[in-house]
Amino acid sequence: MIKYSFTEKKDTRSGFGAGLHELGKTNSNVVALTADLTGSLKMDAFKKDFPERFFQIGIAEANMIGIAAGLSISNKIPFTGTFANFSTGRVYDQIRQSVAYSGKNVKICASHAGLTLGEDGATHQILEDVGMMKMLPGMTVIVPADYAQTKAATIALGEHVGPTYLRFGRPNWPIFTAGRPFIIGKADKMIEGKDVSIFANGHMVWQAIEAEAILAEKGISAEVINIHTIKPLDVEAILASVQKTGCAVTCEEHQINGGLGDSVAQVLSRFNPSPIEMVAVNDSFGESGPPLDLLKKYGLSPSNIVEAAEKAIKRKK
Amino acid sequence: MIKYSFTEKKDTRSGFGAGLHELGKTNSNVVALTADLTGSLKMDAFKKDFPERFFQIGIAEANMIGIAAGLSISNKIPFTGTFANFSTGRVYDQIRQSVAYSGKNVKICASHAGLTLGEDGATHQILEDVGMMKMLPGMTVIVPADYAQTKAATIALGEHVGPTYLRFGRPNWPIFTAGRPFIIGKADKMIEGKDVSIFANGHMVWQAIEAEAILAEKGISAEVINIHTIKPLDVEAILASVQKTGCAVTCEEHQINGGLGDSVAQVLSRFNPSPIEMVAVNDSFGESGPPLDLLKKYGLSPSNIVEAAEKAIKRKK
Amino acid sequence: MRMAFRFLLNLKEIRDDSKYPPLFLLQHPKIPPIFAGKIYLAHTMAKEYDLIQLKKIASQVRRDIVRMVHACQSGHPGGSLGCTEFFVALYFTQMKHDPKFNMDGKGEDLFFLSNGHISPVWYSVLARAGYFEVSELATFRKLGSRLQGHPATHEHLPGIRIASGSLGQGLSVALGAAQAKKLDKDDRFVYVLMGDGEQQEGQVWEAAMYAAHNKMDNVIATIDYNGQQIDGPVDKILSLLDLKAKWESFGWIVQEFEGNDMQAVIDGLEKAKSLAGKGKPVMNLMKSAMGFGVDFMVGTHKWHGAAPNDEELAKALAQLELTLADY
Amino acid sequence: MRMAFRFLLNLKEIRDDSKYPPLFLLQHPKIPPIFAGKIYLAHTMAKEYDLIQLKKIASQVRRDIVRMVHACQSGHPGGSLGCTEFFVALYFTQMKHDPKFNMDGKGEDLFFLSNGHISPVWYSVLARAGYFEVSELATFRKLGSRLQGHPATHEHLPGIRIASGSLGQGLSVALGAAQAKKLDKDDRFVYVLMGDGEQQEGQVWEAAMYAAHNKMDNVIATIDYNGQQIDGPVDKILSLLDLKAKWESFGWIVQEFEGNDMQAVIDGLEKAKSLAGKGKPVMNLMKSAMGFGVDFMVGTHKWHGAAPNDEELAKALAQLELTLADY
Ligand SMILES: Cc1ncc(C[n+]2csc(CCOP(=O)(O)OP(=O)(O)O)c2C)c(N)n1
Ligand SMILES: Cc1ncc(C[n+]2csc(CCOP(=O)(O)OP(=O)(O)O)c2C)c(N)n1
Ligand SMILES: [Mg+2]
Ligand SMILES: [Mg+2]
Repeated sequence: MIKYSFTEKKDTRSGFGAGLHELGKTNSNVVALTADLTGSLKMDAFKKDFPERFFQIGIAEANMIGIAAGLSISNKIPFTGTFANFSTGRVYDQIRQSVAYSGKNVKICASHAGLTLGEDGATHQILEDVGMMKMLPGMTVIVPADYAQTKAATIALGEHVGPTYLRFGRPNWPIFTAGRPFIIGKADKMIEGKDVSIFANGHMVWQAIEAEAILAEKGISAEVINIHTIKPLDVEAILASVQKTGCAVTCEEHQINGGLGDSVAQVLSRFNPSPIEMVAVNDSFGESGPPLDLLKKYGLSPSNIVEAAEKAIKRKK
Repeated sequence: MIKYSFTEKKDTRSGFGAGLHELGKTNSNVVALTADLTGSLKMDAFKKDFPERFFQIGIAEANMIGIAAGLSISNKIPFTGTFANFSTGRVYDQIRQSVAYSGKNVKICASHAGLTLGEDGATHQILEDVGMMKMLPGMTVIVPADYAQTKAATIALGEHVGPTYLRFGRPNWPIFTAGRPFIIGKADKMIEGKDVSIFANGHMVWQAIEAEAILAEKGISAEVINIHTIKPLDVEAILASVQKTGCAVTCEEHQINGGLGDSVAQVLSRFNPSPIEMVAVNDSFGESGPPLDLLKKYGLSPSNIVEAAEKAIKRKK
Repeated sequence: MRMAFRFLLNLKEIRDDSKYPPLFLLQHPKIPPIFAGKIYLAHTMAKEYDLIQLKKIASQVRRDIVRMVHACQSGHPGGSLGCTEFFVALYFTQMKHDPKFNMDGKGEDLFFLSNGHISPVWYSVLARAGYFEVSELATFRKLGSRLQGHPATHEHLPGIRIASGSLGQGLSVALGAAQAKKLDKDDRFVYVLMGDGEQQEGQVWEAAMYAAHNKMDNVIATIDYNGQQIDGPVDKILSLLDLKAKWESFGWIVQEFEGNDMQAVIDGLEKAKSLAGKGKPVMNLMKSAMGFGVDFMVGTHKWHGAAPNDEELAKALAQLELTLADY
Repeated sequence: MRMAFRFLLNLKEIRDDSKYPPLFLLQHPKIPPIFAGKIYLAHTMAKEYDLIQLKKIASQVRRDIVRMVHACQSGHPGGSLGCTEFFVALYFTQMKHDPKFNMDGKGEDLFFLSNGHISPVWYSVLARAGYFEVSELATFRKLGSRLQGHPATHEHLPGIRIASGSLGQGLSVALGAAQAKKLDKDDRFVYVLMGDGEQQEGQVWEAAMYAAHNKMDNVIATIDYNGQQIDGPVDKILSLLDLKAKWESFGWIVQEFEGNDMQAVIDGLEKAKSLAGKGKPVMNLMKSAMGFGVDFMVGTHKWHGAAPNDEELAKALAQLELTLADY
C-alpha cells in the first residue's frame, strides 16, 4: 500500500509561482526577474500585483544574473526565473563571480529541470544543474518534491540569506507533502524502514514512495528520505539512516554524475562505506517524449528503484 | 626516498603549446582558436607557423565554442584555448548543445586551472571545471600531471575522435612522466603499494609522489596511481588497487565536490565500499598568493596526503 | 534528375539512384501534377520551380506544421508558419544541397537554424525536399523519434548538422562552418536563420563582431523579424530599436524584405547572394508575421509555442490548401 | 570635515570621527601641504580640489600602482595607469560617497569596476580616499590579503561591492544597482567602468540593450578606450569599428573625452551628469593611453599584465613625482 495519498496533481513550478506571489505580499524587498518566460515560470501573479518589483530582462540570462546581483546590493531580494538549463549552464560564470563568490542574496529559481519537461527534448532537459550549483561554495541547493514543498521552499527563501538555487519542474505531479514542515538543510523522513535507505529528491520522491509500497509487499522494509536540500547536505540524517539499514539507494532526475548520488557516496565513503545503488540518468542525454515515458525509458521508474533496493540489500556484507 | 626524480620544471600549459605545434605539423586538419590569450596558452608557435589555421576570436568565449563546433562540421579538428574558467563555466551551455550533445570533435583546452594559477585569485581559480565537464555525456576529460604528459595528451587528442576537455595549469612543475606511455582512459600506476591507494591527477600527482616517500619512511606502503583521465574513468584500475589496499585517498586541485574524489567514491560505493579520504579544496573559493603557499593553505600539500593516507588506513575494518 | 524527385516524393524505393530509370520516376502515379514540368537535380534546381509551385509547396508545409504540432500537442507553430516562405525558397530555389546528406557539406550551401524551436517548418521542408520520408513527420516530438523537439544530430536526422534550441548559438556555429569553407576554398554559402527575440542574447553580438572583422562574406544571415517573442511583442519586452542600424554599426551589409511574400523572399535571397563576396557578411531583416497563413494564429505571440486543439486544427487546415499529399 | 582628511591620511587614530577635534586634524604633521586649503566632507567635496592637487594625487596613485605590481611581481599596470585620472577625478571630484563604507550605498553614488584586472588603481584611490589604510596596499595579491588580484567582496575590503575579473559582467551589475536606486527613489548615480577589449563580450550588449529599453538614465558608464587588449591592439584582435555608432544604435547617449587630461576627465564627467536623467543611459568613450605616465609603458599592450623588475620600477618612479607619502 502506498503510504501517502494525494487528491491533486500540480506542477512544482506553480508552487514556485504561488510562493513568490505570497512573498510579494509579505516582503516588499522581494523582487522578481525573468528572461522572457513569465508564464512558464508562473510568475504572472507576482507581475500583476507587483509590477514595479517585476523586471522583464528579455532573452539575456547572463544580464539577468548580473542585474539580480546588483539589485541585491541594496538589500533587494531578487528571485530570477528561467528554465533550469538557462539558469545554470548558461550563466555559471556569472553566478560564480557576481553571486556566489560575492556572497549575494540572489535566489536562482529554475523550472523545467530534468527529463520530465518532456517534449522539448535534450537541449532543454538539463540533468547537470544540481551538480553545477552544489560545487559553488556558499550556495544553497534545494530540489523540492511537489507543489506544496516548492511553495514552502520559495517562501522559506524569503527569510534565508545567501545565494540559493531552487530547482523545480514542469509536469503535474502528486501533492503529498502538504502540511509537513519544510526546513532548509533538514532531510524529511517520509517512511521509516530498516532494510534499505532510499534517498530521493524532486519528482523522484514520489517514485520512491511508490517503490516502497512494492518493496513492502515483497517483505522489504525501506526507509524513504526526502533530501530536498542537496546543499547543505543533512549528513547526520544520511549517516543515521544507513547506520541502521546498511545500504542505500539514491534517486534523482539528474545525471548519475554530480548529483545526489555522488553527494551520498561521498558522505558514506568518508564516514561509513556502504553499498549504494544509484537511480539516475546513466550518463546520457534525454530526448523528446511524454514525462512518464521518459522516466521509464531512462530508468527512473518505481520498478527501477525496487530493483536497485534489492540489489543494494544483496550487497550488504 | 622520492621514487621519481626530475631535472627540470616546466608549466603544463607549455606542454600543451608544444603538443599543439607538433600536431600542426602532422595534421593539417588541426586548427586552433583563442579568446585573446595566445601567449598565456602558449599557442604562439602554432600561430606563427600555421597562421591560416589559427583563429583569434577576441574576448568572446561563447562565440569561440560555436565557431569551433562549426569548424568541426567540415572535419577540422579545433582546439580552443583560454583559461579554464572561461573554457567551462562561461560557456557550459554552448559546450553542452553545440559540442557535447551534437557530438562534435572539439578539443576544449584550458589553462590556469586550480589554485596554482596563483595571484590572479578566486575569480580565475576555477575548481569546478572537471566536475562540470565530466557530467556531460560523451565528453572525455583529461587532467595530465606534468609538461610531458600534457604534451602527450595534446598529441593524443589529434587522433582521438569526440568532444574532449583537457585541463592544465600555469606554474612550473616537476617533469617526471617523460617516456611513460600515455593512453586516454588508462590509469598510470606510478608506484606499487599495498596499504593504501592514492589516486591523483594534475599537479597533485607530484604531491602524491612526495607523500609516498614520507609514508614509506613511516613504513606505510602506498600505491600511487595517476588518474589523468577522469572520464572515461579507468574503473578496473581503481577497483583492482582498492581490492588490494582496502582504502583510498584522492588528491585533486579541485573542489571536494564533483571531481576525482566523487568519481572514485561513486565507483567504490557501487562496487566495493571502502574508506576514502579526500584531499581537495574543501568547498571554498581560493585567493591570491603564490602557488605553493596556496596549496599549503588549502590543504593540498604532501603532508595533507600523508595525513589522509594514515586516516584512511586506520578506517579499514 | 532523380534527386529532385526524391525531394518531393520520398519513396523509399527510389532512395538508390541507380536502381530505377528516370522514366519510372516521371510516370510514377504519386508525382503531383504541379511537378510535371521541369525537374532538375538538387544541385542545379535554383529557380526551376515557378512561383505557383513554390506557393503550393509552402501551403503543404504549413499543413504539415499544424498537423505535427497538433499530433504531439506541443511545439512552436507561430514562428514556423511565419518562416515557411523562407524555408521553401531557400531549399527549393537557392541552396545547392544534397538530400543524400553529407555531414561535412563540402561543395554545398549549408543552412543552420539558430532559433531551433521552429523545427516543424524545417523538418517539413527537409522531408519535402527528400532528406527523409514525409511519413516520419508523424513522429515529431514522440519518444524515440529522430525529429526531436529542437533540432539535433544526436539521432542522426539527415539535414541537421548541429543541435539548437538554446538560443543565441547558431550564428557562431555558422561562422565556424564558413571559416572552414574559406580554409577549404569552398565557395558555397553558409546560411543561418535567427529569431528577433534571439537578438537579445549577447552571443549574437559576439558573432556579429567577429564576422565583420574577419570579412565573413560567405555568410548570409536572416532574422525572422516578426516582432514577437514568448512574453509579448519584442518592442515591449526588450526593444531592438533600430535593428538595421545595430547590424550596420557592427559592420554588416543589411537589407530588408518581406518574409511572407514568396517572390519577395526569393528576390531578397538573390539580392543577398549578390551582396555577398564583398568583404562583409550579409544580414537579411525579414519582416514576417508570426502564425502567417492561419487567420487566428497570425501576428500574436500567443501562438509562439501553443498547439491547436482538434477544432483549431480543422479550422487551420481549412485555410491551407492540400497540394501535395499530407504525410 | 574629518572625513575628507581620512581620505588622505588614513590614520587609524582618527577612524572614529568623534574622538578628535578638527584642530588636531588640521595641524597634524602628516597633512601634506597641498591639502592645506579647503577640505570638505566626502559628501560635498565635488570640485573642491584644484587641478594641481588632483594631479598630485594622480601622480601618487601612479607610484602606488607600479610599486604594488612590482612588489608581488604580478598584476596589471597598463590599464591602471591609463585610468588614473578617471579614478582620481571620480572619487575626488564627482562621487558622493562615504569611505566609512556601507555596502548598500543608499544615498551615495556607486562605482563598479567591470574590467577588474585594473584593481591596482582602484585600490590605491580607495586607500587614498580613506576607505582603508594606505599601508594595506603593500599586501596586494599576497596570501591572506583583502586586496585580491581582482576586486572581491569575499575578504570584506571596504569600497568593493561585487567581485569582478571575469570580464563582461560589470555593466549588468551596475544596472541592477541602478534599478534598486530607482525603486528606492534614490537619485544618485551609478558609475561603471569597462575595458574596450571587454566590449567583445556579448553580455555587455545584453546590458546595453536593457539599459536603453528601461531608460536607465541614472547610469553613467565609461569605456577605457585605450585601443589595447592582451594579445595586441583591439583593432587587430577584433575591431570595435565605430564604437560610438554601436552604442548609439543601442540607444545610449554617447560622448567622448580624453582620459589622461585631468581637466578633460572632470569636464567629461560633469557633462555626463548633465546628460543623465533624460531617459537614456550615458556612455563616456574615454580615450586613454595604456601605461600613461611611464614612458616605457605607454601605448602598448605589453604592459597590460606585466610587472616591472627592480630597474624598471626605479625608472618608472623617477618619472612620477612623490606628492603624498608612499605607502
Ligand atoms: C538561451 C535561451 N533562453 C530562453 C529560451 C526560451 N525561448 C524559446 S523561444 C523564445 C523566444 C524567442 O523569440 P524569437 O527569437 O523572436 O522567436 P519567435 O518567438 O519569434 O519564434 C524563448 C525565450 C531558449 N530557448 N534559449
Ligand atoms: C571572461 C574573460 N575572458 C578573458 C579574460 C582574460 N583577460 C583579462 S584582461 C583581458 C583583456 C581585456 O582588454 P581590455 O578590456 O581592453 O582591458 P585593458 O587590456 O585595456 O586593460 C583579457 C582577455 C577575462 N579576465 N575574462
Ligand atoms: Mg520573434
Ligand atoms: Mg583596452
